[in-house]
Amino acid sequence: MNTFKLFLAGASVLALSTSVNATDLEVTHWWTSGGEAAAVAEFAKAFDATGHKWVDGAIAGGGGTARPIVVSRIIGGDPMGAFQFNHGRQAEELIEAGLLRDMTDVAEREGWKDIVNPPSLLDACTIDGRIYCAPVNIHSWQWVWLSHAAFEKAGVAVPTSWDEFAAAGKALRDAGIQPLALGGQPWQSSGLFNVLMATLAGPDVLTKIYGEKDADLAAGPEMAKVFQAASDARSMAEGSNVQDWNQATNLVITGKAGGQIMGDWAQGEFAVAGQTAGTDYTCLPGLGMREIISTGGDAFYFPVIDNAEITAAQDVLAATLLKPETQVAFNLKKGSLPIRGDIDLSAANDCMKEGLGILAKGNTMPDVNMLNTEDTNNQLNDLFVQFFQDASITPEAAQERFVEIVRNKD
Amino acid sequence: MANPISLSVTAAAIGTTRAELSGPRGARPKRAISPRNVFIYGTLLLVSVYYLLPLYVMIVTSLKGMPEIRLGNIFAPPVEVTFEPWVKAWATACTGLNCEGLSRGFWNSVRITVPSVVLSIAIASVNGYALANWRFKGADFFFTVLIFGAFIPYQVMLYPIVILLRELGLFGSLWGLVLVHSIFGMPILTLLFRNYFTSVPEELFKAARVDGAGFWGIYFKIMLPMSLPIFVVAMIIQITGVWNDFLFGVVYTKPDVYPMTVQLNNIVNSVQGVKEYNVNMAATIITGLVPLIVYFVSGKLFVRGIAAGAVKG
Amino acid sequence: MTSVSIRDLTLKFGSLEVLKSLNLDIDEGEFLVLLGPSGCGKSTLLNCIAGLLDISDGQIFIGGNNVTWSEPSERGIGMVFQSYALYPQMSVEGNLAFGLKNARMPKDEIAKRITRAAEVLQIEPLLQRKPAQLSGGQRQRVAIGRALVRDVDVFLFDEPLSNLDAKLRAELRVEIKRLHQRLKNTMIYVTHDQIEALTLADRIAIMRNGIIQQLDTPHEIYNRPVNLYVAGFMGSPGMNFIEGEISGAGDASFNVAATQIPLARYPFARADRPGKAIFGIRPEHVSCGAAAMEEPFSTDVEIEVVEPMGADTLVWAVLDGKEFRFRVDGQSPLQAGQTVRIGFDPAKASVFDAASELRL
Amino acid sequence: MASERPNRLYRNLTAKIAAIPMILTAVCVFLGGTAWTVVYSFTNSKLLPRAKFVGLDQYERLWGTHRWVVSIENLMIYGICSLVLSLVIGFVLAALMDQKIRFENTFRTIILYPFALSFIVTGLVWQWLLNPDLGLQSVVRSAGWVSFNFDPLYNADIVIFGVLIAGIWQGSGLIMVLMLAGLRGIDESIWKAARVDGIPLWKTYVFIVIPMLRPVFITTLVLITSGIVRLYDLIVAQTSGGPGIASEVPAKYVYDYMFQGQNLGQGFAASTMMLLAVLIVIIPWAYLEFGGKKRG
Repeated sequence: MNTFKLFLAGASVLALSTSVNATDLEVTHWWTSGGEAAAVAEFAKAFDATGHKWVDGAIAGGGGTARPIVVSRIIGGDPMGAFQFNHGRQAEELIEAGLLRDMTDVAEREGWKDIVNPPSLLDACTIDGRIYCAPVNIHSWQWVWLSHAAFEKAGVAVPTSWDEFAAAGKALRDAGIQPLALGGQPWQSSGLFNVLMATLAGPDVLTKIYGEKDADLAAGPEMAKVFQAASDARSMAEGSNVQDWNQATNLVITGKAGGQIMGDWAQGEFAVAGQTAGTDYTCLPGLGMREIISTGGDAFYFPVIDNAEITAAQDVLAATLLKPETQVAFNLKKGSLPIRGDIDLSAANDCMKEGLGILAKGNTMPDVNMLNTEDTNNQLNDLFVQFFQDASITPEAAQERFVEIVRNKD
Repeated sequence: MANPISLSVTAAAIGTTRAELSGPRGARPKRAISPRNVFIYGTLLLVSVYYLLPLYVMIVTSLKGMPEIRLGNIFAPPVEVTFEPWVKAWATACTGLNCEGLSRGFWNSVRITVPSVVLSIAIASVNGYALANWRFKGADFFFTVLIFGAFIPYQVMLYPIVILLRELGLFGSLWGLVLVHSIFGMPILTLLFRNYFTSVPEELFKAARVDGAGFWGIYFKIMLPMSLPIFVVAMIIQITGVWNDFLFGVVYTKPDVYPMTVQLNNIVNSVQGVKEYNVNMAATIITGLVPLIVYFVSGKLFVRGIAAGAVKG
Repeated sequence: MTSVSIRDLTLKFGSLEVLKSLNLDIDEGEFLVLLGPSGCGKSTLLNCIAGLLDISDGQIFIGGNNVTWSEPSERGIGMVFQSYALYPQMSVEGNLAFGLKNARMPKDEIAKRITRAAEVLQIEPLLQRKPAQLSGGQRQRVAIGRALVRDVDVFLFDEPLSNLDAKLRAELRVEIKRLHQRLKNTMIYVTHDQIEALTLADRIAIMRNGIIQQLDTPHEIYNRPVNLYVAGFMGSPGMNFIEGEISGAGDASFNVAATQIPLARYPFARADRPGKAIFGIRPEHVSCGAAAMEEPFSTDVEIEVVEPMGADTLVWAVLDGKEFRFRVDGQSPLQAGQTVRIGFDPAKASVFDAASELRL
Repeated sequence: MASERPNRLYRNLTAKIAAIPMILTAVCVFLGGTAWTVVYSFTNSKLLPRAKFVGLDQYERLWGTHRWVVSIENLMIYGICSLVLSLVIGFVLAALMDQKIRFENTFRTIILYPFALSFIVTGLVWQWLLNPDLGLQSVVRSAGWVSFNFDPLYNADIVIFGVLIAGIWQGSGLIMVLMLAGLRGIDESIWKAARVDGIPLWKTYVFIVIPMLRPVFITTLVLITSGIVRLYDLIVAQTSGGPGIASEVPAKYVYDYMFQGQNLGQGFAASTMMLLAVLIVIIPWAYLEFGGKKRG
């Protein structure tokens, strides 16, 4: 049966690619850093191989810049062929308004239900039993990246957990090294905090607070500890003076900073810089505190376009994105985990393998994007970017405002 | 008729006041270095440094290699002049998979600016002419609304215009952006043209009507030929305005038709490892080059234009 | 035959009535001057006749046609403006031809008319020049030429000489008069200069606040002003006004303080003689010294200021504590502080009712 | 011969037809768009506009939001400083330029050229100049003054002044030119009279010239103010609102919430507040400028 399905899918792809002469499909994404651009090139290559043409619509400046452009173009009636979002609630309303295509047919033909692992990824694409997006990778936030060179210079052993890292902060600072690198963009600050919350207080706390709006929990002592840790992180991050996340990563790569808390996409930067995990840098999933990773990630959505050729090309793209070979090539470059468990990733480096191991054990948690609307995320961004940049805000005051946001979230 | 009395008085004056000859006489001496001049030129020179410094730093930085930038002083002239950053900024800097540098944005900006300038000036000049010379009922009201529009924060209009462009089927296209520029350029240009046409003697307009010229006849045969200066001024205002726009470019277009400012912001923010300040500065200069050239070439007219456009209410 | 006829013309700007139910008939070939201070509505009236302003009520006829709603170019008029209103980017020839081209006249006809107009106005050598290259006088000639080529029955002049210096103004004034005598068109001429009005007009209409005060020949207007306003407006220096009372029925006299001016020779226009009145006498109707003794009325005045003006001398004196001006010969040896005898003929005077300000 | 009385509507018909683009813009875009935004600011629209009215909820949240308050504060600081500095610098420079100096054209060109540059370019240049590791600060430090501290873009307390430096750099030339045009419009005899009367130069400026320049001051005031409210590009290019939210401004708040935060209602509410602020400035000006003399 499975082979038959595959055959059908293959046939349809073939049929489409032969009957339709190279349709240009504009794909919008915000992957513009070195590692990201290399990864997206793999998608483009795979898609171009089907006889169509990937028209790259990269938007620099991260999701915050790109999402508004995507949304306004769709609302403005000039949608692109496909676009990348973090799957979760970001596209909710667009789907409800019927602006995005129902990709269930492709999903069934390709048997996504069987191959996507963990299945929660597909759930994030599903509304009322219909599938609206094609997940392409798993990104987890809960990593800290540590520079061997920096710790060597400070004369401290490379930490194995957040607590050790925090303790080494002073030694790093004394050695003239920036203990923690943190970019100035708001999402990095709130991301850092969410990681601390998930690893120090535990994923359940995060799910309860964001998923169930548990304001009492948010105001409780467990969270107070997280805020205290955030305050420590703040003093370690003081003086980063960079804006983009990959500039911060670069500080780690060059040994100017001790470490950075950043999602697994940072790995791509290390790879581009030619560094090896274990010898040049160390990665600690779950900050070495708790073996847990979130299963957020990127997914492609396909706006409704009244043009049979484009629709056909969209189908082809959706299918191509989840093909095993595409998945391997893409995720190796991107540093993210593939969304199917049935492919060989022997080429992956140590960090990735660690992630795969955790994934296999099922120690996963939902991504913040699946629990929060962008509105809430935006409020969190505002709160934490201010918190991390302004030492005069006490953890208590920040917690108070945090509770307020949780209480009023939708 | 010579007056003998006044003649004799003059003669007496010459005879008696020998002492006065040593007093001030002739042109008052001018000192090149007076406290006043030191103050004026000193201040102006100091101020000029403040205004010129960024341009200087931009140019110097864009001609250096990255190692030199990291080590050196931003004000130091380049030790080794390299044009590579310029080449990269123009032709190969990447945003995502597009590694065409600013070149594409440049041509987009040209394709956006030219029709925007033509269309907005055509509409605004006719508006100004109709308002100045053909006051019809309600004209004052519409004009007031239009001027009010000049002060509405763009943010208020962002979303309604998304809807408007969607309804017109122009969203994301170059023509959509042209329309947006024409709409937002209309208030200030209309004001400019109205003020200008109002200052044209009304009798000229009356004479033309007696001569049997109609609305378009007067516009094309009388008003247009005599208002070339104001058209140039409007062009300068509009070229720099459209070229420098960022917000509309980012909201109402797609990557294919991104204007240069948006592309510049993309390139500068697409950091691959470390920021390449030299490329960024080269890109910045290239982006600013068109309005700068327009400004330098037009010189006085530009000055007269913004003064004329703004001083008269 | 009537050339231009205006019936009950009213013009309002919002609630402001600029012209009030105005009636005016102008004969063919007549030279009519609209005279008045600025803001009296004279230019507005001209613009209404030209069709450059939409009127609120009433009718306008030109050459027997009702042109109330016609376009300016359809009314058979030519117009000359104060600022010349030459199209700066066109040559003189272009300026002259513009209206004709708009009327789609054949080229040779245009050329013919331009040649003729240029000949009449002696501007042939200027035809290829731009207005900026012309002197003020030349520009105004071209402006007149533009009206001329249209070959219309009615010429409208809107203060055409105001922008010129005094000497040129006098020259062109004569030229316009000559032109009128030669062409015999109807001409309506707006000015605030009474010399222009007096020298050019067949009839003058004196306007004030949108109302025609008096419409008459220059001679009548000068010598028999219908009211105090017209009397005061015409003449420079203005008429002397003396407030007082009229007494007596048959052999009436005008009494002011101790002075009595006999009015026996005054041609009263009306029968009623109210008490309070204003007596007006023009400075040039006053004689002085020996001649004064021969006038029906004479009195002594003290001289305050003497203003020699070349051809004549204006003397400011005091009569019964009031200022009194009179004109004497330019060679007169009068000096300030002197007391002289002056006299005049009350028949040349104007007497007005103090209340209604109308001529008695 | 009298023709039909023309319909009022057809009077100046061509002029009316020619004005259609203007009328459409004025009514549909400016009035309609504004009204639309104001109306939807009372809804709970998220990603897409929805006519579900929630009263003043959005406004309550707006004024309860820390970032909005910071934005308003920043705008006030930036606004007042840039207003005062622009006017003072613009006027002083114009007065200097008006002293019949040599090289006037050169100086004017130098002072005005930044105006031809976009805010994006301005922001990027000044970001580079104020970069603490490579820019001004490091240059001064390497010149010997080691304790020299000038890092406005990384110091939340003074970041808005870093933006101010760039804003003044870009915009003061225009103010100078406007002022200069105003000064040149002053009757020469005023200067002569003041000189004959022996009034000191500064007194002539303060007590005679500045009052005479009132219209120019008002115009520049309005220009600067409307520009201040729109402040957006410069922030995006120079600081992205950072560090933290220390250099956020209302226009950016609107953009971020409307498009990024997918909360249109909030964005509309914020933009309505901006509109209100502009109206507070514009209406008195319009009243002064146009109210007095009805019909030019």
